[in-house]
Amino acid sequence: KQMNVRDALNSALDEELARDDKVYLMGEEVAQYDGAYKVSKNLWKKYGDDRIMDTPITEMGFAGIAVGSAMAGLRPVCEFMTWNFAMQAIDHIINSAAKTLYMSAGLVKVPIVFRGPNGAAAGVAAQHSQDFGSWYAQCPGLKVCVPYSSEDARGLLKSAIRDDTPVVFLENEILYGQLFDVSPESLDKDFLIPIGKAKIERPGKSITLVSFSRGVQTCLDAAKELEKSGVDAEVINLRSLRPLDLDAIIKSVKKTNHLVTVEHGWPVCGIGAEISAAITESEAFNYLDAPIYRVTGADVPMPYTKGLELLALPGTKDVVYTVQRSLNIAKEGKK
Amino acid sequence: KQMNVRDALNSALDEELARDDKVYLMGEEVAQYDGAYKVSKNLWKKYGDDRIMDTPITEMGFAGIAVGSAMAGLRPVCEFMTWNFAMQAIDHIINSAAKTLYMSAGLVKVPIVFRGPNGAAAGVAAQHSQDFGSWYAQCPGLKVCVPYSSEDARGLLKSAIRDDTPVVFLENEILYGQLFDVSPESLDKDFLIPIGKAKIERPGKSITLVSFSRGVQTCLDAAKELEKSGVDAEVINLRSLRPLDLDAIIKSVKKTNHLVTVEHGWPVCGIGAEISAAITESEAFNYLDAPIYRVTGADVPMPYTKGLELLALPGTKDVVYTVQRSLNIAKEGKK
Amino acid sequence: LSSEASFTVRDFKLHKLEQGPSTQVTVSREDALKYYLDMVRIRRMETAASNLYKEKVIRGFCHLYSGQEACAVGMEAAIRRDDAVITAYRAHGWTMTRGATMIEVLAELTGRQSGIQRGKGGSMHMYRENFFGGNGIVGAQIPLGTGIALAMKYKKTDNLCVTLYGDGAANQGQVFEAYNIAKLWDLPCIYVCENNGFGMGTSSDRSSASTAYYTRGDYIPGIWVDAMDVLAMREATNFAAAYCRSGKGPIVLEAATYRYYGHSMSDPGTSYRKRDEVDDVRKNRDPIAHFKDRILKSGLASEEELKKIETDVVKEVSEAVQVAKTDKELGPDELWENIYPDNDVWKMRGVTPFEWRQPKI
Amino acid sequence: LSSEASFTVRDFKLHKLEQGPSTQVTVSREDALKYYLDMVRIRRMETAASNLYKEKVIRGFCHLYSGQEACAVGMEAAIRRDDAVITAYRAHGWTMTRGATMIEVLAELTGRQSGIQRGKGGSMHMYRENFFGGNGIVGAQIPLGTGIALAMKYKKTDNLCVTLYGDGAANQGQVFEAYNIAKLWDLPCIYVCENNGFGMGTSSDRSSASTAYYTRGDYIPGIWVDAMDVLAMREATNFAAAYCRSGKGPIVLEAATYRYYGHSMSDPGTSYRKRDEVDDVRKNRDPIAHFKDRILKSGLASEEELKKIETDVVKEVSEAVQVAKTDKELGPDELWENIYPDNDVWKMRGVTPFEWRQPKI
Ligand SMILES: Cc1ncc(C[n+]2csc(CCOP(=O)(O)OP(=O)(O)O)c2C)c(N)n1
Ligand SMILES: Cc1ncc(C[n+]2csc(CCOP(=O)(O)OP(=O)(O)O)c2C)c(N)n1
Ligand SMILES: [Mg+2]
Ligand SMILES: [Mg+2]
Repeated sequence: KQMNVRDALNSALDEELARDDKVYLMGEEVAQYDGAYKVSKNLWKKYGDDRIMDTPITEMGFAGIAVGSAMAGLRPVCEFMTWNFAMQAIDHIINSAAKTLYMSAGLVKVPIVFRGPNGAAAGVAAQHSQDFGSWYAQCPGLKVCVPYSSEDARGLLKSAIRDDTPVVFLENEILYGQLFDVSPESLDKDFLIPIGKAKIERPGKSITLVSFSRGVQTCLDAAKELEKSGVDAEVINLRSLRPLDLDAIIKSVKKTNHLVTVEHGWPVCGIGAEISAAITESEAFNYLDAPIYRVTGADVPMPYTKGLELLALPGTKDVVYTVQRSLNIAKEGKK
Repeated sequence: KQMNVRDALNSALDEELARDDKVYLMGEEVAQYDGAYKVSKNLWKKYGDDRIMDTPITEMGFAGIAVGSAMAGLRPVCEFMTWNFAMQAIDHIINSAAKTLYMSAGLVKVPIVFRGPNGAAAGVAAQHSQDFGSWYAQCPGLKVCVPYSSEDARGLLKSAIRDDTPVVFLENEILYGQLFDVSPESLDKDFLIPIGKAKIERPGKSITLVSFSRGVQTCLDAAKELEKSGVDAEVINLRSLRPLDLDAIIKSVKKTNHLVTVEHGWPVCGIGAEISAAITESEAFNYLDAPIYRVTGADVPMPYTKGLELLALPGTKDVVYTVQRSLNIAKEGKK
Repeated sequence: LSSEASFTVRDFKLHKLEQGPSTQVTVSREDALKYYLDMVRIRRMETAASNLYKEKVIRGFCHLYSGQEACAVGMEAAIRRDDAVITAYRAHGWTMTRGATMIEVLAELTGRQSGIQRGKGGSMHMYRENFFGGNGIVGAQIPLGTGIALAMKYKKTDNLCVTLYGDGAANQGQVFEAYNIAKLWDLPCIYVCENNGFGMGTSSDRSSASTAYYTRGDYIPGIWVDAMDVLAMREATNFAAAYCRSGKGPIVLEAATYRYYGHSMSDPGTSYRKRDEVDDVRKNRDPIAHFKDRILKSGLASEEELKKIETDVVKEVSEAVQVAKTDKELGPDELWENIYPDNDVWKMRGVTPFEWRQPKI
Repeated sequence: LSSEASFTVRDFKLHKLEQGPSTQVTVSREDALKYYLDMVRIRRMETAASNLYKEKVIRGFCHLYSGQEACAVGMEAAIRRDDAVITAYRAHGWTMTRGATMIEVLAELTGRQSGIQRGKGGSMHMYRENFFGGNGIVGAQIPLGTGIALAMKYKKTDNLCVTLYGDGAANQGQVFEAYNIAKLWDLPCIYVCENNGFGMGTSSDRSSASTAYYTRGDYIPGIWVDAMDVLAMREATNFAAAYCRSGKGPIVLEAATYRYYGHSMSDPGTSYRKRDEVDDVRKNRDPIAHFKDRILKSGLASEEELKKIETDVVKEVSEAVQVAKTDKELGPDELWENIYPDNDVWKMRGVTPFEWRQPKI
């Protein structure tokens, strides 16, 4: 059976709303409009105003309200139309949600999920294309999920909603419409993917490719391409950035002795940087036969025009070339 | 001659205000109160309401106003009482300031300095202790300055104010009162430190310690301690996080073959991560005789109580121990 | 033909003002023809943009101004070129009234070199001298505009800044932060809430506890204007501009208008309102048809003259579309331009560790 | 001695309300003694905190509530224990009225184990059942309190949330975002602007274009209250609580009060106001002295009884100070507790790559 990510998220929301009446969804256009990207399709019709709440365009206000309601025992799912707009609310995500359990010495729990599309879509220019993965991954008190496939989306969202920790849930607009095979188990009402465990999307032995969200697709495409020249890449889908499943990466690197990270966000202080540094500090360091390389978005604000946008984001050929460099089999010159 | 960092900043502001009447200072309590930390002492008395503006407690609003005025040709210095509060205004720093030159294809410049104390002070708990270095360092379109000494503070602030780029200027409350030797040149009205060049605070040959802001102090203390056992550490003061002076680090590592990064912020996706990853990708990788290690703040929200606060921040002994591990001279067990 | 004519515009509603703009307005033939032309140019250009979007030549977002033309044209008629304007992402119309060519707007939408930002900004990010965008973040332009007004005052000019936002944006906290500072500091800022009835799919009464947007400045005076009437809009702006220039501080206008298309091109705009509603506005309140009617009835111009304007515009549009479709995109080196001011270039990282932006020398 | 007495409190000012609370209030002897005790406990505790700060036993921030006691005590008297309260960093008084012991507050300030957050939160971050802090970010508690009110309504209780903020905080955009949603959704939230005249060193008229804080909810009704009078505060809260509980939605109270100390302990509080001003308030408007006077004049209690209360409190304070000074701090393992809920522990990084939080098993 196949399902796209949008439907995966929608069904997860639907089931969790049905399961626990403390769960509710709020955000801009999530109710009567079915969601700007239709992720909440039909939920308002089914659950009504009490559970599915359209908010005014006031991210700081409604995110704070969502957090407050979580402190008082509800389990809100707070949708940001995109994560770019969550910058207006980031103080509540960090200072009100992430830090409160600690500041209250365990008294005040904040079981909330902040979710919405993150990173670049197509042709939406500089203000609508930022990837916030590493900012949130930096903050203790949060968990950060980065689903790639429909199963990821379903299983992680359900886990996130049931989690007592504030969870930042970073989706990807381009993946919403993408179809994935889904297993029968994954359709179960209690299908939960543990937050903090990576998934090997493609086992391999020549090199380890680590990525998340849409980057996993880029890696799988590159792996297919590399196969032709006999390179057998292992592709790890992180599924969450915090906890970061270093153990899975270490294990893989011990086998492949080569590591390349792939992400769509900006390079500096990104997830690739963290992985590279942490692996360097780990026991896996001694197993490396080449430097760890990062493939990332270019260090530029996102341009609107198509040709430049393409240059600002990592593609299959960038991953292939970087792998070849790591394995020392790159042809002269550039990819 | 000696000067503390507060006076260094104050004199730099004073001189730049005198030099260019487009320069003005705004923020909470910067005028009549002389600044919450007295950085703007006497400036209101000297320049008056037109140039030194007390704002209401509305970070998003006044930061946006400052950015708008920069677009229209002024050169604001926008003080955040601490950078924690700038989270409420971060959308204007990133989306309105950093990205506008690019989105406008070079038409709209945003010459602004955002400044204030960053990171942990003493006993101010989780919401007032965050280090935002890596978040801002990630964003193209910004420059990020992280002065350590009084000379840094003077020279970098003056450069930042004269720069046509939006500059994030991260000070440290604990350093405000600290005295540093200052050279006669540094007292010149046109003393400018180029943004993007690191400074070797202490030359050495055994190991490279890279840090910024208050972390430089920790490194210098550790270097002194290490000297006793014959370890001659080179201490690099980054001075800015964007541009990041990789060349300086590479050069040093080629000499010392060992690298430890030190910062007070959280570990994940921090500046240490970026340095480690970037050095790994660079020509310096082959010169490393040990893995790059990071010394950082602990991965916890800042606790209030003194004993735990101490454990959450890197100290001299943490740097010393990490250096010993890098050089393979650590005694058994923990520091 | 008459060289000028007078009309009565709809009553203004006033907040904290003893007296408002006059409802008796006069327009010269020359001005009338200019307003008509400018509105028609925007209307036709937006239709062309809509078509280009459907042809997938325009990507991403594309927020059309159709229905709201009288607001930009009426206001532009009452401010000066050295006054400033800032608006949100629904910026095509204002980019034109601020002096951009149709090619510059349409080629920006198609991401081509002759676009006003050479394709780097796209639909939401257009800028020009004294026009500060185009902003994709709902509400962000409001403090920015307030800051531009601050610069006007700081430089001791008598200029002002027109700061526009929608009925949806009107609830954003930063609006109130900006109001407060603008009033405390008496900044010459005309806040304009373009109330087109909806923020995306949410009607104003579902987003706003008070839909009397002209009163929401509380301690700031406000005026409600029928923004489907270019002359009313001009008159209100004249009043507001005089208010600001006299040093009295900010003022709020609520420009009551309507959006014909969906929110952006991906929104059919039909699920949250009735077709009838749109048809009704088009038939009874369309700013262009209404103004055309006035021009003809008052003898300011002949049917033929207006026809001529329209055919000229059709030609202009088709030529601009041609350029917008065929012009080249920027070359790859441009990826690295304009991140920092020109003279300030250092090595920055491309997508792999093996590509770096090279410092120019 | 009388078992109850009646008083006339200062006129309330009303916004968008036909009728307000009554200015004729009655208090029982028992309640009067309780309010007196509670106010004295806060006053004396804050004095102790001030001394501990000067002795450097308390570090960082320390925002005292002295002068504002009647606000917390009066409001607490009119709400229920299962109603919620949230305030800013000036939280010591409210932590007490919500039921914390003096030891819990003072030991939190000194960062010791018997502190209410076992020393993890400090002055600005105290929490208790139905008390949600203590928040160090000016304005952040306002949407949070609104969300707590949402939870009250969602759960179909008739509870409400008291959401407090200062005159400085009253300009924060998120106040207005919260107002708007609270009104749209009719949330049972009492917004209380504790106007103590200053936000740090900035007087309210320099921070706020309108200082009529009780009107700044615009479409939300508001009441100005003399918050130096515990009975006025109680009466206004009774009115506001009934309003909220009846499902009418939010209401705003402006509690006019005064802060005796500087903003935080590092602020002498003298550069932006005259000594005289403080002295004048202490002499003529002090909430405790004023209430004491009423108690005595009306014969609700004798001089001796009040004296006894005071000496009891002195004793309580000195015992609490003793604990706060001598109690132990948490041990190092606690660094890693409460980042995530108990059952959810994974390896996290310490300050060096060689120290990790160990998963408990
Ligand atoms: C901060 C932020 N939140 C949400 C959005 C998504 N968004 C874009 S336009 C819009 C509706 C705005 O409505 P309104 O202010 O009435 O302007 P109009 O589109 O009617 O011109 C929304 C929700 C955004 N761009 N920025
Ligand atoms: C967002 C934010 N900005 C600034 C500060 C610094 N700050 C702390 S308290 C304060 C003054 C607040 O005044 P007011 O709201 O009147 O409360 P009061 O201190 O009088 O109780 C300021 C500016 C902060 N903590 N948070
Ligand atoms: Mg609208
Ligand atoms: Mg105050």
